[in-house]
Amino acid sequence: MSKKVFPDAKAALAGAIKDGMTLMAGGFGLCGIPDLLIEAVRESGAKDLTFISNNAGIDGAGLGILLETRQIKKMISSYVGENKLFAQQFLAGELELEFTPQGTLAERIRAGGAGIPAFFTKTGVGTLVAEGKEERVFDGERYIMERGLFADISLVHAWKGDTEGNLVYRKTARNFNPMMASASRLTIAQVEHLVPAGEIDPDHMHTPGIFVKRIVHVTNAAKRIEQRTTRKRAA
Amino acid sequence: MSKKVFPDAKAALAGAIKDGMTLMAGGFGLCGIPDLLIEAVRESGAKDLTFISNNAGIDGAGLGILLETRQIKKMISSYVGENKLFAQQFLAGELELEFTPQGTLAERIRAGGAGIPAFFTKTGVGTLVAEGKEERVFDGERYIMERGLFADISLVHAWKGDTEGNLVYRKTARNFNPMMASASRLTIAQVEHLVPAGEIDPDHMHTPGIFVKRIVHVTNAAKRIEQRTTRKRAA
Amino acid sequence: MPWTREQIAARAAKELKDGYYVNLGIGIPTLVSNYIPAGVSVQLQSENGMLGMGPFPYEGDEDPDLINAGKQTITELPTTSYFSSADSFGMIRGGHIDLSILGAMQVAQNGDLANWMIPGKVVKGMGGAMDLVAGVKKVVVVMEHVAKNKDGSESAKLLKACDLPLTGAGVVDMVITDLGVFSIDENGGGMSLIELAEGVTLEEITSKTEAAFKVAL
Amino acid sequence: MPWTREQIAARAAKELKDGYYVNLGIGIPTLVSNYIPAGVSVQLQSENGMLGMGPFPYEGDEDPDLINAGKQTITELPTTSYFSSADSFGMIRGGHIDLSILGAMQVAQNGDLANWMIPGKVVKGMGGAMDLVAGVKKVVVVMEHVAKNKDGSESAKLLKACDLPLTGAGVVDMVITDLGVFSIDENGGGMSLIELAEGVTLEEITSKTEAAFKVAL
Repeated sequence: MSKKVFPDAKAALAGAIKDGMTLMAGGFGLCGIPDLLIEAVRESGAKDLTFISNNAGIDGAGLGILLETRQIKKMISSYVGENKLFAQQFLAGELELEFTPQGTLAERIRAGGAGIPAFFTKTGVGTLVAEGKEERVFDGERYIMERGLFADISLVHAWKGDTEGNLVYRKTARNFNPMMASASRLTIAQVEHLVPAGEIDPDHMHTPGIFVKRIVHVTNAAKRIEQRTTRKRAA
Repeated sequence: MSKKVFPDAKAALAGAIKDGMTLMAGGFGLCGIPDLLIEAVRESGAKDLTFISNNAGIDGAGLGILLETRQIKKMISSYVGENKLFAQQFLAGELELEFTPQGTLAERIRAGGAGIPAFFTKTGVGTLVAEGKEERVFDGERYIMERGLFADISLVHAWKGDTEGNLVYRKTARNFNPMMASASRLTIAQVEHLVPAGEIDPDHMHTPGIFVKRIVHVTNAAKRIEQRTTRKRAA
Repeated sequence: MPWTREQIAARAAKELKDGYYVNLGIGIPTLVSNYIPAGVSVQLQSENGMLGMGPFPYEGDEDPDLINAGKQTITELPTTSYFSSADSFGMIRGGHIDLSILGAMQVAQNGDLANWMIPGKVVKGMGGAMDLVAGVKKVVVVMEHVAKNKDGSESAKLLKACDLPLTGAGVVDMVITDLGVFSIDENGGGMSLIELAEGVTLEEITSKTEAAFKVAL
Repeated sequence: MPWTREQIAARAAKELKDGYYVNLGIGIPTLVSNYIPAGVSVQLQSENGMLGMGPFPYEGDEDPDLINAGKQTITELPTTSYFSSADSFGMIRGGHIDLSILGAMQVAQNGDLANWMIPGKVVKGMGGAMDLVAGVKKVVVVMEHVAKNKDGSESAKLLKACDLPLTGAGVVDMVITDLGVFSIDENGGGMSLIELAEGVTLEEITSKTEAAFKVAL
C-alpha cells in the first residue's frame, strides 16, 4: 500500500519525466498549485514540455519558474495574465499558446480521464474559439465539438491524502486538481497531510486512490496569496 | 432559505407533476431509492410517465409500485430483471423500454445536467446499442455518439441535507443520485437527516444546494435489502 | 446626470430576485453585492468552485485556499459549498445559474458581446467569460456608455456590430450603462431602451449609441 | 479431469498482479477473490460506486446502503472510497481499471463477447457489462467450455462468430474454461490455446471448440 508514498517531490518525479512530454498542473492562480512538484520539474531539467494548466503562474512562482528556465514549449490555458515573462516569450515566438475557455478546459480534462474523446458545448459558438471546429445543431441550438485531454503526467496538490492515494482537497484549492488527477498516465500528488489508509471517511474522498500513482507529503508548500483583500474590523 | 423545505413527500410533489412528464429516480436496485417520493407519485395519480432510472424496482417496491398502477409509459434503464410485473407489461406491449448501458446512462444524465447535448463513447460499439447512432473514429478507435438526458422532475434520496439544499449521500446509496439531482428542471430530495445550513462541512457536500429546489425530511425510508449475504462469525 | 459606478451597480441589483444564484464579474459587477434589495436572498457563485461567497475576510483572517475568480481572498457563509472546476462549469453551462453580471468592451444590437481581447494588444485569455455568457440564463452587461480614447474623443460601445473578437454571439439580455438601461430580445427582436438615468435625455443617449434601438420607456 | 468452478477461479486469480484494480462479475468471477496469490494486493471495484470492496458482513451487520453490483450486502476496508455512478464509469471507460473478469454465453475467435441477451427470451438488460468490456484494460472471460442443452446435447461456446447479440466487439483478451486457457490477440492475431487443464487432451478441447485457434502450449 505504501508503495505509492515517495520521500520527496524530486524522488516522485524521478525516472518519470522526459523531454517533450505533456503535463497537467492543478491550481487556479496560485491557489492549490503543486508548487513543490513544479520545482522538481525545474530540477529535472526536462525540456520542450507542454503544460495544461488554467494559468501560467506569476513571475517567479507556479509555472512561472519553468518559463525562467525555458522548459515550457506550449501552454494550454484559459488565462495567462499576471505574467510578464510569459508575454515576453510569447511575443518573441518562443512559446506556443492554446487558449481554451475555462469551463471547456475543465470539461476537456474530465472527458480525457473518463474515456470520452469528444463532446459538444455551446461555449465559444460564433467566436474565435469555434474556428476549425465542427459545429452542429442539437434541438435548435448551436454547439461546437471539443476534444478530451490526457497527459503523460499530472501534478496535483491536495490538503490530505492517505497511503492508498485517496485525496481530499480544501475549499477553492480544489479547482482543477480532481479532473487532472484522473487524466494522465502518471498522477503525482503533493499533500499537506499524509495519513494511513482508513483514516479519511470514504464518503469524503474527492479523488479515489486508483488515480494517484505517487504521493508525497510536503510540509513547506508556499500557499501564496495573489490578491490580499480584507475588510476592517469594527473598532 | 427554508423556502426549500417541504413538510412531506406529497406536499413536495404537489402542483409539480403532470401526465406525460419525464422523471428521473435515483438508486441502484433498492439502494438509495427515493421510496417515499415514489409513493407520492403513485398518490398523485399522474399517468403516461417516462422514468429514467437504472432499474425498475422489484415487485411491490421502488418503481415497481408505479407499474402496479400502470402510471409508467416508458423506462430508460440498464437492467430491469427482478421484476415480473415489468416483464409482463413489456411483453404485452403496454410498456416502452430503452436499454442504455449503465455507464452510458450515468454519463448521459451527467451531460444533461452539465449542458452537454452529446458525447462520444466506445461503450456499445459494434452492438445493438450502436444501431441508429452516429459512429466516428478518433485516434484510430471507434466511438458512438450518445445524447444528454434532462428531465422535468428528479427524485433523489440523500443521507443528509441542509435547509439550503446541499446534500450528502452515504456509501453506495450515492450511485445515480448526484447526477440526477443536476439534470432536471425540478429536483426534489428526500433526506434522512435535515440540518440547518452551516452544519455540513462545505468540503463534504456531494450535491450543491443550487440543484435542489425542494427538500423533505423522511424518517421512515424503507431501505430494504435485496440480497442479504453474510458470513458466519467465528464461534 | 449620468449614473455613477455605484448607481449603475445599484440599478443592476434590481435584477436580483429572491432565491437567485448569481455570478458577478470583476469591476462594477462586484459592487452589485452591496445593493442587494431587502428581503432578497441570493447566493453568489464563484466559477473557481464555490457557491455562497461571503465578504472579504477581516485583516489577519485571509486564507490562501479561499479565493474568488478574481483571485481575491474571501470568506465562506453557512450556505457555502465547494466543488471542482468541472462541476462549477457544469453548473454554468447547464443553465443552473440564474444571472450573470459582467463588464464589456462592446455590445451589439443583436446581443453579441466582446470583452476579452483587443487585436494587437497582449492577449491574456478569456478565462471563464465565454462559458458564463453561453450558459447562464440571463446575462446583464454593466459598463460606461462610451469609451474614452487617449486623444480625448469618445467611441460608442453599443454598436450595430462588434468589431472586436466576440466573447459570445447573441448572448446579452440587458445592458446597464451610466446613461440608461437597454433590453435585448433573445429571439432576434433587437434592442430596446427601457430606462434613462435621471436627467439624461433621449437625444443624448441616442447621439452616443451607434446601435439601433426601439424606445420603450 | 476438467477444472472445477473453484479451479477455474484459482486459475483466473493468477492474472491478478500486485497493485491491480479489478472488477469481478457475478458467478465464478466472484470466487476469484478467494484465490488472490500471497503477496499480491488488489483493490476490487464495484461499478455501483465503490473501490476497495470487502467481504460479506457478519450476520446482523448488513447495511442496506452498502451493496455491490450484484446487490449483495458487503463491507468496506481501510482503503475504501465511494463515488457516484458517473465517476465509477468514468473510471471504467477511461481505462483506469486493470482487469475485468466476467462470465460469457459465447466468445468468438476475434474477441467478440456475448453475455447479455438471448433473442426470444425475456431481456433483463446489459447493466454495466458493455461499459466494462469496452473500457477495462484487460478482459478475462471465465466460463464452462460448452453449454449443456436441455436435450442433453452440448453446444460450443467458443465460436468462429457469435450468433447471440454482442456485449462488445473484439474485447476479450483471455478465456479460461474448465478445459484450458486461451489468449486472444487484440490486434487481430486470433486465438491461441496456451494451457490445458490437467488430464485434458488437445483432441478433447479441439473437438469441443468451434473457434479456430493456434496451439501455443
